[in-house]
Parts: sequence; C-alpha cells; structure tokens
Amino acid sequence: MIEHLPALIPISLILFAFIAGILGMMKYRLSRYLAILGAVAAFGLSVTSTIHVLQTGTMSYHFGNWPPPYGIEFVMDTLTCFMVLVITGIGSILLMFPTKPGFMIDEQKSATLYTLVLLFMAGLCGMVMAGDLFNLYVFLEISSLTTFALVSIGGGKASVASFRYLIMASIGGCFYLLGVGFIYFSVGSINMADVFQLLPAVYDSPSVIGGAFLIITGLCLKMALFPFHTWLPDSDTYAPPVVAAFSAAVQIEVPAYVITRLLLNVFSQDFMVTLTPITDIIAWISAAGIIIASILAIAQNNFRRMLAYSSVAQVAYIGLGIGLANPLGIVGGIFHIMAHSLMKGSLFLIAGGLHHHNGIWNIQGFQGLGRRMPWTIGALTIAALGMIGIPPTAGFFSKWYLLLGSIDSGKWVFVAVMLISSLLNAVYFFRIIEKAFTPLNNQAASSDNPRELPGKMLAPILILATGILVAGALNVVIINNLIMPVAEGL
Amino acid sequence: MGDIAFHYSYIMIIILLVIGLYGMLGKRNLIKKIIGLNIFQTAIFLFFIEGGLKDGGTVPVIDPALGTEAAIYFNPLPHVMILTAIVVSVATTGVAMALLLTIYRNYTSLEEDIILERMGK
Amino acid sequence: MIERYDSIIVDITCRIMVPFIQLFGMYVIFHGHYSPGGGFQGGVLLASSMILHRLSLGYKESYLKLPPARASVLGTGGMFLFILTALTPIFFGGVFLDYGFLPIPGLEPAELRYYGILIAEIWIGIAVFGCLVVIFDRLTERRLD
Amino acid sequence: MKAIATIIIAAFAAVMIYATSGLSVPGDPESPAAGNVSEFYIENSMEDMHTPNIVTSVLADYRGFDTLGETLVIFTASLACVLILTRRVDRD
Repeated sequence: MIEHLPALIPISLILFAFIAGILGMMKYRLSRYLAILGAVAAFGLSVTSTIHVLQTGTMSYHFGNWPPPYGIEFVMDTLTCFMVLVITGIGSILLMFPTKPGFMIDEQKSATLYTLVLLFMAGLCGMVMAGDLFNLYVFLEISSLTTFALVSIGGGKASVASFRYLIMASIGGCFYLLGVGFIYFSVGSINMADVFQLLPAVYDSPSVIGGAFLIITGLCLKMALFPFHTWLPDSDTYAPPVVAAFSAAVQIEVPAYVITRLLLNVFSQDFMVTLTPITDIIAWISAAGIIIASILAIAQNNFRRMLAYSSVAQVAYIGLGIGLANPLGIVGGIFHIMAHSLMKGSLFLIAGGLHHHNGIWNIQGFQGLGRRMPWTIGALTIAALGMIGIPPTAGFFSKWYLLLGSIDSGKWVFVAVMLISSLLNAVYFFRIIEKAFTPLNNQAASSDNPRELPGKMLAPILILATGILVAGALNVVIINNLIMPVAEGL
Repeated sequence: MGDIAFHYSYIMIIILLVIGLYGMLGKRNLIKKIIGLNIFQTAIFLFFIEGGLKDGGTVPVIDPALGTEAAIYFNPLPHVMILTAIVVSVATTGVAMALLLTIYRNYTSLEEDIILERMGK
Repeated sequence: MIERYDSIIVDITCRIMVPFIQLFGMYVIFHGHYSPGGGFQGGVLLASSMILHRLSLGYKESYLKLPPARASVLGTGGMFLFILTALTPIFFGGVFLDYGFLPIPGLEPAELRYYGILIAEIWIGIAVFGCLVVIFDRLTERRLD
Repeated sequence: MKAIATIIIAAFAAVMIYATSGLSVPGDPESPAAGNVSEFYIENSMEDMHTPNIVTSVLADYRGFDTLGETLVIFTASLACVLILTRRVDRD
C-alpha cells in the first residue's frame, strides 16, 4: 500500500469530502467531525509518506500505470512533502475552529461547506504533487472554484469580492493554460520532467519565452503578487475568518511553490535567470510590493484589511526568495510559506474570534484587551513578533535566510528593502499590541467586560501560536531535511 | 519558424483573445465581464485546436482502412486538453452566474459603479 | 422558478423532442469508443434535455419527472462511483485508474481497458447530467422572500 | 481605469504576437507537437484498449486522472452553486 501514498493523499480528502457531505445531510453535526477526521487522515498519510521519502528518496506515482511522458504522474520529493504537510496540517488545525464564528453559517447548512473545504484542500494537494503541467491546471481550477463559493459565504460585499476574484483568477488560469499551450506546441510534451529534457533545444524560440512569461504571470495573479494583488484585500476582509485564513495561509502560497517548482524542474536556471530576466522581474516587483503593501497596511484601520495587505507584503517575500534564484533565497522563500501560514492563520482566527465574541472590527476596539484576554492577546503578540521577525519565531529564520540569499547574490537593495519592511511591520503590529495593553480609561466600558475566548476557539489559535515557536526552534531540521536537498539543485 | 503571413489564423485568435480581455477588464457591467471571459476561453480552445491540425490529416478516430500512421490523424492531445478546459469554463460560468444572482439580490443592480456606490465606498 | 408557458406548439414540440435528445445523449455516451463523443458530451445532452423540459413545461410538471433532490443524488452518485471504479484496481494489484486490473473474469487487459473506459464514461455521463441539472435548478430557484 | 486596461491589453497582444511568431505553421505535420507523445497515442490506442477513438482512449485511460479532476471540477461547481445560493442572514 505504501507505493500508493502519493495518490491516496488527495483521494482520501476527496472520499472524506463525499462522506462528510452525504452523512452531513442526514446529521449535520457529523460533517464537521468527519471533515476534521479527513484532514487529519490526510495529514497522517503525509507524515507517513514524508518518512518514506526521507528513507528511500523521491516517489513517483504513475496513474493508470502509463510511463510518465504518456500518462500522468505525481512526483513526491522532500519539497512536495513539506508543502503537503503544511497544507494538510494547517488545514486540519483551521478546521477545528467552530462553525458558527468560523464560517458565519448555520450549523444546519454546513454539510456542503465542509465538502467544499475538503475538496479545496484536495485541489491544493493535487497542485503541489502534480508532475504534469496540464494536470496542475485542473487542480488549480478545483481549488479556485471552491474558493469562490467559500468567500461568498460572507454576504453581499463578500459576493462582490468573490466575483472580482473570479475574474482575476480566471484570467490567471487562462494565462496559465495559454502558456502551457505554447510550451506544448514548442516541445510536444506536457510532462514536467520531459519538458525539462526537451526544452534546452528550443530555448531561444519566442513561443517558449512568451509561454513562460504567460505561465508566470498567471501564477503571479493567483498568488496576489504586488501589481496583481487587487482582489486579495476585499476577499480577505469580507470572507468568513476561517476562509480568509485558508486563503492567506495556504491558497496564495501554493502558486508561489509552483513557480519554485517550475524554476527548479521545468524551465532550468539557464532559462529563467540567464536567458530571460524572469527571476529578476519577479524579484524587483516583489521588492516594490513589500514596501508598498506594508505602507498600505499601516494606513488601514480595519484589522482584517490590515492583515490582508500584510499578506500581500508577506507573499512578496516569498516572491523575493524565488526571484533571488539562489539556494538560500529559495530556502528562505519556501520556509516563509510555512512561517506565514502559521502566523497569518492564527491572526485571522484571532480576528474572527474577536469579531464573534466582542464585535471588534477596528484596531481601536483592541484597547484594554490585554488584561482581559491574556491568552488571545498572547497568541496575537507571538504572531505579530513573527511577522516582524523577532528571533525565537519562525518568521525570523525565514527572513534570515532571505537576507543571506540577498547578500549571497550581492543585491544590497533587497537587504535594505527587507530591513525597511521589518521596520514597517513593526509599526503596524506594535500599534495593535500597544493598543491592546493600554488600559481603558473610563469605567463604563468595563461593565460589558469581554472575557477570554471560549476554549473551542482558543485551542486552534494556541496550537498555531505554539507552532510558530516550534517551527522556529526546528528550523534547521526542517530546512536541512526537507527544503535544502531540493533547493541545492539550483 | 514560419513567416507571420502563415500565422493569420493565430492573428484571428489573438483578436478574439483581446476582445475577451477587454470585456473582462474594460466593461463595467458584470454580465458583460462574464461574456468577455467566455470569449477569452473560447479563443483559447481555438488556439489549441489550431495547433493540433495536420495538413492532409483526418479526425483522430482510427479507420482500419487507413492504418495507424501518425501523420494521417490530427493530434489528439490538444482535443483532450480542450475537453477538460471546456468543462472548467462551463463550471466557472455556472459559479459566476450564481454569484451574480446573489449580487443582484443584495444590490439590485449589475453595474459595477452602482454596486460600489451601494456598498458604501 | 419557471412557470409553464401556455402554448400548445411549445408544449408538443418539447414533449416530442425531449426523448430523442435523451436517446441521442445515451448514444453519444455508449458510442464514444467509435465516434466523437463520450461521457461529458452525452451527459451535457442528457442535461440539456432535462433543461428543455423544465423551460417548456414549467417546474411543477418537470419536478415530477426529475426532482431536484434526485438530480443531486445522480450527480453525487455518479462522481462517487467513478472514484470507486478508479480505486478498485488498487485492491487487485494495479495502480489507481489502471482499468487493466478491474476484477472482470475472462478478459485480457486490453479488453478490460475497453470496458473500463465504458464504465468510467457511464459514471461521468451520470455525474455531469446530475451536476448540470443541479446548477440549473439552483439558478432558477424562486426566492422565498 | 480604462487607461490601465488599455495598457494591459496592448501588452498582452504584443506578448501573444511575439509568442505565436515562434510556433510552427498551422497544419505542419512535422511540428514538435505532432511527434513525441501524440504519436505514441495514435499508434498504441488500438493495441492497448481496442478503442478506435483516440480522443476517448487518451481522455479516459492514458490521461484518466485529468478526467477524474474534470468531473470533480463540475461536481465542485454544482456544490459551489448550492452553497452560494443558500439563503442566509446577511451580516452587513
């Protein structure tokens, strides 16, 4: 059974999606538990396959037993394992958040919802593991279709945001498809490994360059890299908190991973770095995005809109890591995927919990919360410190590797950009922390004394906050075993 | 690497793509955006089908009288990809229509400017 | 929700056309090995017949023919059975989607794949039929307030 | 807004014209896409699964996983419609 593991991860999620949907129709409470069970089962399978990959090397699964260029394959190397672990792990923690505050929907109607969440995770896992350019497109569309529905749960404004996202995501998907078409008509294959072999012969062909440009543009649209970020703030502000957490924590990172994968395993370094300035363009627009999005985040008063702009800035860090195109930069970028999903996941859950529990939307509402909700604000502080990049957290280590990568490539501008952006991060996160620890000056407000969040909401937040510290402590283990072996191939 | 004159069919497809993109980005009515999206996607299908053609070929259904020589039949892979892409396009349109219904129920308009005004921005 | 359109011409024409469209849909599904066609195209034809039925005869009669709940059962069931069919070879020594390992006795792998494709196409047809009717029903549902 | 859209569209058209200039002439039987994988499908479809329609054999067997994903896409779309059009109390 062990050789079927790569296929079983998405398939188990899909099967649990069906079971959660069908049984949820009969007894609505079941669907939530089944969804958590499915996500945890997928996480277990990911852990098993990670152990197997670490012991025996890259796994490859040929669907229908057709050899790769002819059939579809799933490739599972250590980097894929890392991404699958992040997706299923973060997903199962986020699903533990209760339905009503998390998804803003009645529990009676939640069966469809949990089916879609599991399908969303299955789509992301498929995207990560696909070893075939077109198969990736199919999973990309599954994950975006589910997101449109999930974002729109938030009500009228969320529907408009979701529609905007639909237009942008469809343009992104279409660009990707067109790019795949150009690559296919230039080399005659859509298997990633096969394209990697065949591509050097036609590197100077305009259709390969144009196709690569279209593919990268499409993926940048999906990952909300700076000039294409316009859909993200609205959808993250109006979507239900858990959906916003999913979107910020895993959904926009997976296209970034795909770009890394394309850089490493499809278009080689020669093409992306030397022949065409694609990585340079990514690096520069990311650098611009980091600064501009951070400044925009400072200007926001709504807590969740601020987090959304912060997501744009953080995704640009990942883009910067890819754009540096050296092993340390890639390590920093990929490790930042994990750090960011832990931090942004917990921050969005806190935002959702505070809104549901206290009705707080704006940063002014945080005043005096530090005393009354020590655990929540503690988790918020840890996540905020991670965002700024203070040492024991995971956020520090990813930025550290990004800095090393920038120094390695001799681009001091990026070093300056990262230092300035850390300062900007500090400005907008310390503002909140300061507000939270400022005691209320009038006694009238203390009558409707908000107490600590209920345990059901607090548990996933605290798990994620602990995860930030644990990932920071284990950074060397994770990077040496999972990320470095692949990134060194550059 | 042929002359641009031989690529006139691609030029037609590019015109369609541009019309679709303009519909999505330039138009203010949400239904027109969806129409633009559909034009864009259809142009992509045409692009793939165009690339799968072979002069003197026939549809990729094997005729025992003709044998299994690769040059006789069109390239089947673009057709397969396009079947998938068509389904994706239909699915996206369906979801978009559902979203438009909710938007219309909330704001009783499908003009982007009026919706933004009613959203209070 | 669509009310019945009171016209004898529309009524009779659609009543006559619907079974033929359905027949053609089934032909397209089952003849997909020899001519252009397959599960998707056939499923779309079946769904379009049902949509024509709904458009012409109104929801009251059309829901008697295929209730929305049954359409969603068809969609889910077709999809679920397709995945189960794809999973079956794993338990008989093959890999996922390898129809050559389907447990049908007395057939060589090529024949098994032939029938495997047919089974898959049937499930796809049913799933597409159900899902498209569900989408149509949802879009034309009457607002309750 | 219109100006930005015009610039984007012009850039896109330029990229597309540049990229298509590298493709082989439509209908060229020697083009890269005509060989390689597609040749294998045409030559082996009959032997491998006794199916004359190559599109069906590629769709359902050689690249069957795409088809599974594709069915999942339309299933997802129907569920998405159900969820989007579920009546719920608007929160704003």
